[in-house]
Amino acid sequence: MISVSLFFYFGIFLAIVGSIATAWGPGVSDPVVRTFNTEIAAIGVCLVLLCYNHVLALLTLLATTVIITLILFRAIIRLEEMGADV
Amino acid sequence: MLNYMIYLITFAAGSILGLLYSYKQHGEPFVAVTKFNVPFALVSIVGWVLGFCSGNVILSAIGFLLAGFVMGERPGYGRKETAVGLIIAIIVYVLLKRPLLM
Amino acid sequence: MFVPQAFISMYLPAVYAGLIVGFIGTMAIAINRRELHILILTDIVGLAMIFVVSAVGTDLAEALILPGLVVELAETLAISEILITREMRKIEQDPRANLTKSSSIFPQAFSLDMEIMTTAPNFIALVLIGYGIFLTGFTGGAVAGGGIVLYALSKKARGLPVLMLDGIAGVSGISWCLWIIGFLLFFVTPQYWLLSLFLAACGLLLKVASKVGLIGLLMREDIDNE
Amino acid sequence: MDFVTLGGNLLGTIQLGDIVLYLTPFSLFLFAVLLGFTVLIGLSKPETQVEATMHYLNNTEVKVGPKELKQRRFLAVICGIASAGAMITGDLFNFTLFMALVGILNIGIVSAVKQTSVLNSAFNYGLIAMMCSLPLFGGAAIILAATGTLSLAVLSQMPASPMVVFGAVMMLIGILGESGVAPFFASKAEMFRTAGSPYIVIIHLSSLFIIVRAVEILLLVLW
Amino acid sequence: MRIGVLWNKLAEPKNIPRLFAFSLGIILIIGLIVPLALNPDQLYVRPAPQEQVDEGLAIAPYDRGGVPLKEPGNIDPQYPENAESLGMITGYMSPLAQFVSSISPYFGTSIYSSPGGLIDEILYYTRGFDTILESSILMMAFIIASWLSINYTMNRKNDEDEIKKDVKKAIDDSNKVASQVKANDAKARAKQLRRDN
Amino acid sequence: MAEILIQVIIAFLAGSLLLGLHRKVMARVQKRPGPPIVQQLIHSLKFFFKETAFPKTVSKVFYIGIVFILALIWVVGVIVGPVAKDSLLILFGVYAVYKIVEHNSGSSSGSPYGKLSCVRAVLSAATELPLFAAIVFVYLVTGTMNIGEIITYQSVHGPLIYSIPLAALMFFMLIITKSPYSPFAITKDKVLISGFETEHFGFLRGFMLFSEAIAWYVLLWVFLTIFFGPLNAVGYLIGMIVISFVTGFINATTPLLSPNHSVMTQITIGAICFAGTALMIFTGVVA
Amino acid sequence: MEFLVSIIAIALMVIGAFGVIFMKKPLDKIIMFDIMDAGFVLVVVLFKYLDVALFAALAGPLSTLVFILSIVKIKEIRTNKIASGEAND
Repeated sequence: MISVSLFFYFGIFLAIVGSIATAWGPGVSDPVVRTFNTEIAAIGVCLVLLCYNHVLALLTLLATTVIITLILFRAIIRLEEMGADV
Repeated sequence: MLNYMIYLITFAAGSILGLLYSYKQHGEPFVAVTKFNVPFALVSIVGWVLGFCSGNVILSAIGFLLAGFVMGERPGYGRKETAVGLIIAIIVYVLLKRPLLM
Repeated sequence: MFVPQAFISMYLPAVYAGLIVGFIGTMAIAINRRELHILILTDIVGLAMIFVVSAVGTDLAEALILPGLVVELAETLAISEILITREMRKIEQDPRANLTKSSSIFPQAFSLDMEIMTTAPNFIALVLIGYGIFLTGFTGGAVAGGGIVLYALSKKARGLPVLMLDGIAGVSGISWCLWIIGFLLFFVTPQYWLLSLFLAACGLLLKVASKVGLIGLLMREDIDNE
Repeated sequence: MDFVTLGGNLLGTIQLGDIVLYLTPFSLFLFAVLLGFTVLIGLSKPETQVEATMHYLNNTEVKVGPKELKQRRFLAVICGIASAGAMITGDLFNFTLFMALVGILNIGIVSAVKQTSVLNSAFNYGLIAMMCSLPLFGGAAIILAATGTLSLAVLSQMPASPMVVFGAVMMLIGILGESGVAPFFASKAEMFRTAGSPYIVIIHLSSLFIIVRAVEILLLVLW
Repeated sequence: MRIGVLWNKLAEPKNIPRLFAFSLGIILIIGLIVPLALNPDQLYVRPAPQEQVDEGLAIAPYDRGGVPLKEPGNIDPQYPENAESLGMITGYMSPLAQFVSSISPYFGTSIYSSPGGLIDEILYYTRGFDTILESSILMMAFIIASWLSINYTMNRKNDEDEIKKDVKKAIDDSNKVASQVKANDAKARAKQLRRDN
Repeated sequence: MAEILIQVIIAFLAGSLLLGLHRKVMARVQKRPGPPIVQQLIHSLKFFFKETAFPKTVSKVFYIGIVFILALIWVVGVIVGPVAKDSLLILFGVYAVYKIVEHNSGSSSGSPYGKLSCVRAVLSAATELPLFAAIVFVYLVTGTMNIGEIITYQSVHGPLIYSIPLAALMFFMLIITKSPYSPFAITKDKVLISGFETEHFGFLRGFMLFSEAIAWYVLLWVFLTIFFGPLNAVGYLIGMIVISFVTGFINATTPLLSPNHSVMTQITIGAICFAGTALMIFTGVVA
Repeated sequence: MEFLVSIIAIALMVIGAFGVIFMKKPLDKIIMFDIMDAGFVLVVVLFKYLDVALFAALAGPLSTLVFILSIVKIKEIRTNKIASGEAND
């Protein structure tokens, strides 16, 4: 038997830590670092979905997280390349 | 509702007629007239009293036509006459309706 | 049938977590001035949404999360594209803001020789696409789309393949129609439910996968061209 | 409160599984107006916008290019259909989805223009539309958790608990943001400073009608 | 600060998302003091977490009963009378899925996500209209993004420098090729000459 | 059918005369003689016989269609309101369409003035919210949205103005907003020539004036009906004249606010009234 | 046994998460992210969803790849900027 609630609370912990890190973590004035930190929160959410047995949602979340990261990085790269100040 | 429509139409028509008539009479630039025009006052009184107190659609319509005629005169004319007509009409209305009110 | 006790006791922590994560995300947006950062932070707000919806803990909740995720992805793409467009137009229209030597409006050539980019993608993409086709639906679309993204990313070619994009748009439009036909069949002739099920599932798969694959083509322009 | 007190007699329903569309005189009126406008949009050509040129005496004409026109007309027609659907839907989650669709279409309609100020406000509105997924879907989910249903016909018969009120408040702020009423008006209003009046009218139309419909829905849920 | 100044700040589009986020955050925090509790009477109820996996069912965690093409599965929608073939989709497994389920008990998710299965029933049948909308949202977002990228952000026709550079490179390349061809030519001729001699 | 026709004619005539009165009152407050009361009516009729021109830049279908929609919408308003005494929500929908039409008649002409007016019409979507809130409170107190039933309720319990005065104030603010030359009339600011009407000439303008008159009548009618209980014709007449007087005074003495200030003022007043009425209802002051 | 694996998985995820937050260099962050991902895959396996674990295992390298590509490109852009004297580090 595995303890579902252990992972459930750990997932919540990870999500909150991840979002705090995204909001006010060290070095988040760099958009790259900020995008990285959202991954932590995403993993937390994944754990919670796992504990709820929302497995299909978990699969989709895993796939979309990668792609959203790709999109955000693309925006960051393009804007840096242009020298835009946003 | 038909009678209200008729009253409104006659009133509007009377106003337009009054406007046309008074522009024919007085072509000068704006003057605030101070003197009291008795014939118009009489028309106004008859009009308002008929309009409010006759209780008959045709008579009321004629009354509103007359009242509108005086009230619709060009700015500066027919103000006092309208006021006198209205006051008297209201007094007559109250007097007529008094038995009912008491 | 009632909800098991485990879900009832999990509801409160999950919803509170969602509210707290949402609060952190929104407050960070409220104090941030830079638009790119706000865009990144809306991701956190989206995660909070998943928390609140999934906390219900029924099959319905799962069915509501699935498309929500894909929608979040799509909106991020559209809005980041608008942000890029805006900045490009700003630079274009302002004659004084000439680009400096090191910056350019369009992606510059860039090459990175990584062993993994020549060997791995074919295999991983094949597995992902195969698995996605087996799954079908939103999930399958996202998974197969991930495979297509990887495959497109690993090809090194310059220039946007407009013809291919048109093809992708056509495929996804047709598959959307398939899906609508499937949906209508469900209610008009319920005896053909198996046919309509396959129409719907495959239509959705094609749609999501082809759309996600587009991202890979766009990305190739930026990250991996030479 | 039920449909009849709010919108007049129930004229009929369209059943699509768990999602049932309701036709009352009120919703039918809104639906018909929206479809009428959509047809008008499909038929009409955009106007030429005349603007004063900075530092010079002549005027410039802002036109909608042929490529841009096709794209914008397509999106505007879809937007009209989507908001018409939102008028007759009888499911809470379905309604929020319609709103999300209208939100993204609103951005799309102005995304192809050249004015940076318009793009700026479209971007900011897009950010709001993305954030709105939390209050909209989350509010619907909280109402679902509290009552166990999403169907408006069932919800309208239920008494409101504090949790339902909280869910409704969340939905309300989502609707306020998505449809851009005060105090969030600025991002949406700036989007209208571009040519193509037939296409941008649908932005305003959809948001206003969604407010109207949202009030009916909130009343149904709360009382 | 005067209220007029504050109001003027609201007219700046850039401030609106932040204002919206702030008010949303306030409402979310208010949610912490509202009594929240899950109503146990829900639709589409699922068993407790890990229950089916622990039982070792082949299609855990999505087993809702039913026999493929024969017997409907057991689900609990809002309006059962509106869905005629209710539960059939939940019970259905494609031949491929049946094969996978016979070889391993650990692939329940994939099996029930391939055509047929519970989520498909909800997504395509009882709440199919939602899915239409969701896929339309997706489609519209992608139409916007791809239109912008094809016509503007990725359209290298606008970039004259780039074209010039490419042309220059092409000329260089062709020059190089031409010189190479010439060199080869000369080499070949030399060889020929040598052989002749 | 005849009933509808009669009511529409009444609405048009009465609305025009009331608007004329409104103008007169404003003029007298500002120590000008002002036009005759019947002038507004003559104007509207006059435009139907003027030559109509179409600017080169317009989006034609919308440009012409919009005025007919505008007129049609307020005819529907008359049908729902004074004729059928149907749901308040439909009237609200009518009002929403009216906003759209206002917006679009501004933008379809291509003129910069119309355009600005159109943008401001979007800004002023805020006026809807107080109107809503007022309708919702009326519903909460009476338990119905049907105007006929609201009248019956008031004949039993007395006019609603005594029980929810703040809701009435919210509705009154809408009337002020819609009255000509009001401090909140940012769409018809004189900076924008005639706002959204700038490019509409001839019979198009005639239709616009026609529907404006009906709109004014319907708004006043709804206000009097849902807040002042069952009234007879004289009651309506006196009420409408009084409201026209009051709005005339207010508009003559207040300056036009800048667009965003106007919006925020409205929303702030609306919010205060909303909070006040909600407090009154939930603390049990109102039965 | 299961308890032990749970502890290991949680430890991996904690180390990974705080590593991602507090490490300075982007490449270190990527490594830490992979550690976190490994912990997550472990949890999925523990929950007996092998197909999900399979996909998670495939998605891990995929995101790593994306990270590396983007980071290298961004680094190049930034060094270019500094070299041309527009931006000073």
